[in-house]
Amino acid sequence: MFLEQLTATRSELLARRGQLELARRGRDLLEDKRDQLMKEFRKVADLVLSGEGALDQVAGAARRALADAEAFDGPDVVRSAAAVGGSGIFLEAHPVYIMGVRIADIEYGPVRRSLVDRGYTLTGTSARIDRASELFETELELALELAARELRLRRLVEEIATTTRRVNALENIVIPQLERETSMILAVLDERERQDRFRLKRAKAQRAHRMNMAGLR
Amino acid sequence: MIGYEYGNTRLRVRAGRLLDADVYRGLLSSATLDGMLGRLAGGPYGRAIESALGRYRGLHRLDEAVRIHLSRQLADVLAFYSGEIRDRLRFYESRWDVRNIRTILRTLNQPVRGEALGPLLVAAGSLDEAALSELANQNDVRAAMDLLAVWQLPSPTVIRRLRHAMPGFLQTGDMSILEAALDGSFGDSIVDFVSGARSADSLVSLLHEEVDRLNLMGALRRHRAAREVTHADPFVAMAGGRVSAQVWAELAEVDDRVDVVAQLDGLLPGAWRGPLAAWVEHGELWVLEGELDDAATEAGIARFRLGDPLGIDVPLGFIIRKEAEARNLRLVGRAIVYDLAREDTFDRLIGVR
Amino acid sequence: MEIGLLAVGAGLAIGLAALATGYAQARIGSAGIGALAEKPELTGRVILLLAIPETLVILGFAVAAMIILLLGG
Amino acid sequence: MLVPMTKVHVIGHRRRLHPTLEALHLLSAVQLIDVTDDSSITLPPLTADDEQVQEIEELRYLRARLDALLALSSDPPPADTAPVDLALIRSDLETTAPEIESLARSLEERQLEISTLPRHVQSLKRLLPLVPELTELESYDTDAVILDARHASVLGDLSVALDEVLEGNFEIISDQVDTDTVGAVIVTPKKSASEVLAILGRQQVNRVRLPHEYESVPFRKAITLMERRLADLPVEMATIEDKITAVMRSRGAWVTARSDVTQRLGQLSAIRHLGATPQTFVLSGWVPAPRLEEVRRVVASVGQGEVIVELAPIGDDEEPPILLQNREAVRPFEALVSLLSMPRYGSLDPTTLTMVFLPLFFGMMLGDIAYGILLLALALYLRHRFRVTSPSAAEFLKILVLGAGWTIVWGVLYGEFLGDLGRRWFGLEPIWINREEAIEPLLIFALAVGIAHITLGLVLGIWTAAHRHDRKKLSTSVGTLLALIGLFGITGVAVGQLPDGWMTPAVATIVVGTVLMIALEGPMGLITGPLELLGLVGNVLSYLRIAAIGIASVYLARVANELGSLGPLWFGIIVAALFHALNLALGVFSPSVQALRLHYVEFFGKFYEGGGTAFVPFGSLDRKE
Repeated sequence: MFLEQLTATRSELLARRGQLELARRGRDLLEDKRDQLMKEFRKVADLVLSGEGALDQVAGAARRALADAEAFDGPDVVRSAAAVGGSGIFLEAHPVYIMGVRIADIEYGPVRRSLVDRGYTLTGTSARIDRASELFETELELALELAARELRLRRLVEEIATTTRRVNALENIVIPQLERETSMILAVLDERERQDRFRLKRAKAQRAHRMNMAGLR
Repeated sequence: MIGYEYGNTRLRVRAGRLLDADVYRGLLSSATLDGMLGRLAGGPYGRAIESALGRYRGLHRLDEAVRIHLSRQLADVLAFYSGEIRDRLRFYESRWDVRNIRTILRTLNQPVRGEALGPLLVAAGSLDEAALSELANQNDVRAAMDLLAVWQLPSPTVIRRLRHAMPGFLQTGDMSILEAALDGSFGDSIVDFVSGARSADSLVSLLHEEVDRLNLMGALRRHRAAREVTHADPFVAMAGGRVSAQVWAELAEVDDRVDVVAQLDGLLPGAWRGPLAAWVEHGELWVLEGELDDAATEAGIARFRLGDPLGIDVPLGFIIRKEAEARNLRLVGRAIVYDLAREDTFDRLIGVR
Repeated sequence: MEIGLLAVGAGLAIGLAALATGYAQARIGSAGIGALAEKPELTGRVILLLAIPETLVILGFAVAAMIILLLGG
Repeated sequence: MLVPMTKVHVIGHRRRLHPTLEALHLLSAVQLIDVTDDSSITLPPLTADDEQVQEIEELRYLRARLDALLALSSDPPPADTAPVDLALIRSDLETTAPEIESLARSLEERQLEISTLPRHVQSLKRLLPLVPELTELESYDTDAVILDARHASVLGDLSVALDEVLEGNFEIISDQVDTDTVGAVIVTPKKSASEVLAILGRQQVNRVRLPHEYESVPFRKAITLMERRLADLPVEMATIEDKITAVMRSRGAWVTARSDVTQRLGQLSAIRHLGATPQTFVLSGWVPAPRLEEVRRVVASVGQGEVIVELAPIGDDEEPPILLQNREAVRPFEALVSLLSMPRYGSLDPTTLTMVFLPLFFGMMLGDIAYGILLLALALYLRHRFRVTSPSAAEFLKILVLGAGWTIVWGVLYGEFLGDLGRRWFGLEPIWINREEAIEPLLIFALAVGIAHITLGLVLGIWTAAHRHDRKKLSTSVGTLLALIGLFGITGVAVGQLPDGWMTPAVATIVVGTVLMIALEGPMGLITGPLELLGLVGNVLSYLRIAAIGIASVYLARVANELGSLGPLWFGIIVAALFHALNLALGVFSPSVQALRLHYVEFFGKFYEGGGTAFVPFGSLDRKE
């Protein structure tokens, strides 16, 4: 079908070859990009994984510290101290670009608060409460960090998937197609050349024969 | 010394029903909090658990049961004595008044009222269950303060200090101003009590030591956060200890932990030297605090066993043991709910071995 | 006169002994009631402890009886 | 007597475990021994599997839940007889509990109200003298404030501040309420309420707060309302309680479920006491010898050949539990003995001796025909009344019957009928001794009773010590007995009842006895020996109380009669009756306590070995609840 429409001309062949070249270069470029993205992905993934481990650890420690504080100082002291010390955290998301990919980055204000900002007196609370709140602040920090990284990771995964799809399309569909077409045109052109040469040979032979015949005469 | 026989005997018999290592092991082996409560319901906590079951869920149930039981036991201790002895014990229990008022004020200061105050307040000392719930039901800090002033509870000293702090609080909304007044009033009443106490007995030394411990921890925490503290100082040393407020204040100027300990040398009980030396090494305040608290509790428990059988040591020791038991149970419940390591938890229980 | 003094002596003997017993029993009794309120099964032992100082008043009684019977004739 | 105990091992296949436990639980004849405490079994303890642990936890929780609800009603429903399905109970709890609990909560709220309102009333009443009549004006607000007496000047500032805003249209009345506080009532127009509030808020005063419902009501009326409310609250609470009881009434199944759960828990709790191999279980326990056959029979029937009962040797370190079993007449006295403590296994059960001597001493002390008859009548009447409602109390009254009997007997011997009334009215004469007159013989008699009683105690002590091969105890007891005989001899010589020649042997006996008492105690004996001798004298003298209390009771009766003979007859009878009633009350209480004491201290001290633990069979506790 397609072949029918193919006009087997030399200029066509040149055009096809140009396209093939372009596709191959595009593929290499995309592969490069994918490799870069993969490298970035691995880096971020490692961070996320280790961050998850760290978060787990801190979360466990924070929970133990809270259990301690509630058990030793009494739930009344701990919960009311929490009520006094509670406050919001500043949080903002803005874009950054990696390899031309737009990725949301999270920026947050200070999570940790000093003893003064917690709003309770030291004689009415304990070091255990300090520790529990510090650990939970750490946990929150880690969680926010992790959230930013996970967002980045997700964006990278999407980008890698798109790039891979493109590479695959070039590799498996476009390039083979062009190659097939080129070779087909080449084959037609070759065939045509062979025929021409044969015809030429025949023509030459006939002329020679005619010449011989004429010479004999 | 007539007057201790009845109460001390009751408490000594009652001490036989304190939870022991086997009970704690059993409780820790429960798979769920409900299982733990079911187990606990068989013993002296039965009635408290019965009243807690219908009202709350989860850890609140345990906390409520522990609270009810502790409130009743502390009220019993007062009921077993009369006259001067009861006054002295009531004074010791007035720590809970300060604590309850602080909890109520902190909670009332919140723009949005969170969880109920009910399972938090231990009715011991001068403020009973009814007074506490009426206070907790007020709309704001000011109203609760008015009620306290009208009732003249828990003591004129506390009210006077709170009343003075009120304008500052109303202007800035800074809770720590009221809290500092509350803590300060407790310190003041200790000074009054100690000067009025007929003899320097073990209650006086207990109070001194408790104030010193609170001040020490406050000063060290303040020291740790020294760079952060810019305006309002969250630490004001309480009166009523052996170490003067000046010493505590000066600690803020000292940089090194070694120097801090050196500065305090000779002022604090000998038993604190070890934990303090360890703190110089590791620098973790919560570890130091745990060690000091445990040592104080152990000493209180020993007081029950070794102190004068016809003296104030027995009720004081009993109160301390009961408070330690409440702490143990809360820890066990949390170990079950948060799935913490059971053996570690058992080792952290106090007064069990 | 003589008899009057003897009677006073006998009265003192039993009276002072009874006071001592009363003092001891007051303290033992309040401790005992404290123990019983917590553990009713201790009843027997509490009665026993409570009864021990009674020997004092019985001895006082013996002395008083001796004063009256032996000296009073 | 003490019931002999046998120790058994019940060994069987694990699949027969539960039927066996159930049967033994029902039988309540075995007291379990923890397998870890039984040195003859080296098996590891049987641990409950997860399923059982879960069942235990669920059952315990269910029981606590049922207890919590049943405790809310002051009048728990009677147990259902029909068997109950725990699943149904659980779902019933889920639906019914919230209703009951909310009722209980409203009950509690009212309870709190009852304890809070008086505080408000009190603080209002303190200020009431300040409240002018004009507060009842509709368009005016009244605020009450209190402040520190030392800062009373604040009121002046307040007045100035208010004047600025209200231009004189207000009123402040203040007065000292008590030494530290000044109270003030501020009357302001209602329309400027918010400005007033702002001014008050700025000042260092404390407003008197009332519960919401009373905030907008004039003070006098608020007090009336609060007092009315206080009167109404108990009625409301009674209504709520009735509602709870009404809901509970149909919940007899809960009571049944509770006892089922308790029984099941009892059975499950046995598991951790058992030993186990993968295939078999071993249960170790004490069984009273008379019930051994019964246990064998029951186990054989549920075990179907896969469970056996085996007699096990009792280890040296093991002390069997104590089960007292006496003939019916003696049984009430078991309670008196175990009131002190349980005897040790293998020692003497003093119950029968107590039955002989305790009522006898009681009668000796009270000794009055009329009192005896009155007591007897009272005891018989009460026994009749309690026979159904409280069998154990009825049982206990048998002691009183015996005591009353002896009182009559001794009353005849002493010739007393309401003290000396019998003699006055119908010339009743003592058969043996007149307690009013013959004091000396009475004292000697009391001492003789003491010596006899103590001697009996010592003989029993010697017997027990010999029986147990306790040489130390044996020598002490023999020594004490000799010393007692010696003392008896010396006293006899001293009062001239025995020839003088007896003196030397008597002293010798005391010396020998004391040496025996000291001998095996080592150096400590030098101190304890003489002390013990002194104690022995004290013990004997202690029996003087039999005489002393008797004399006191006689004289009190006589005082009653003397007082009765004063004044008109009707008055005399009333006074005498009152005095006799008092004497009888004292006469019941004091001799019982004294007789008991003579047993516990003087008598039991010579031979009794306490410290045994009561036999508590597996299953008995769960059924009682």
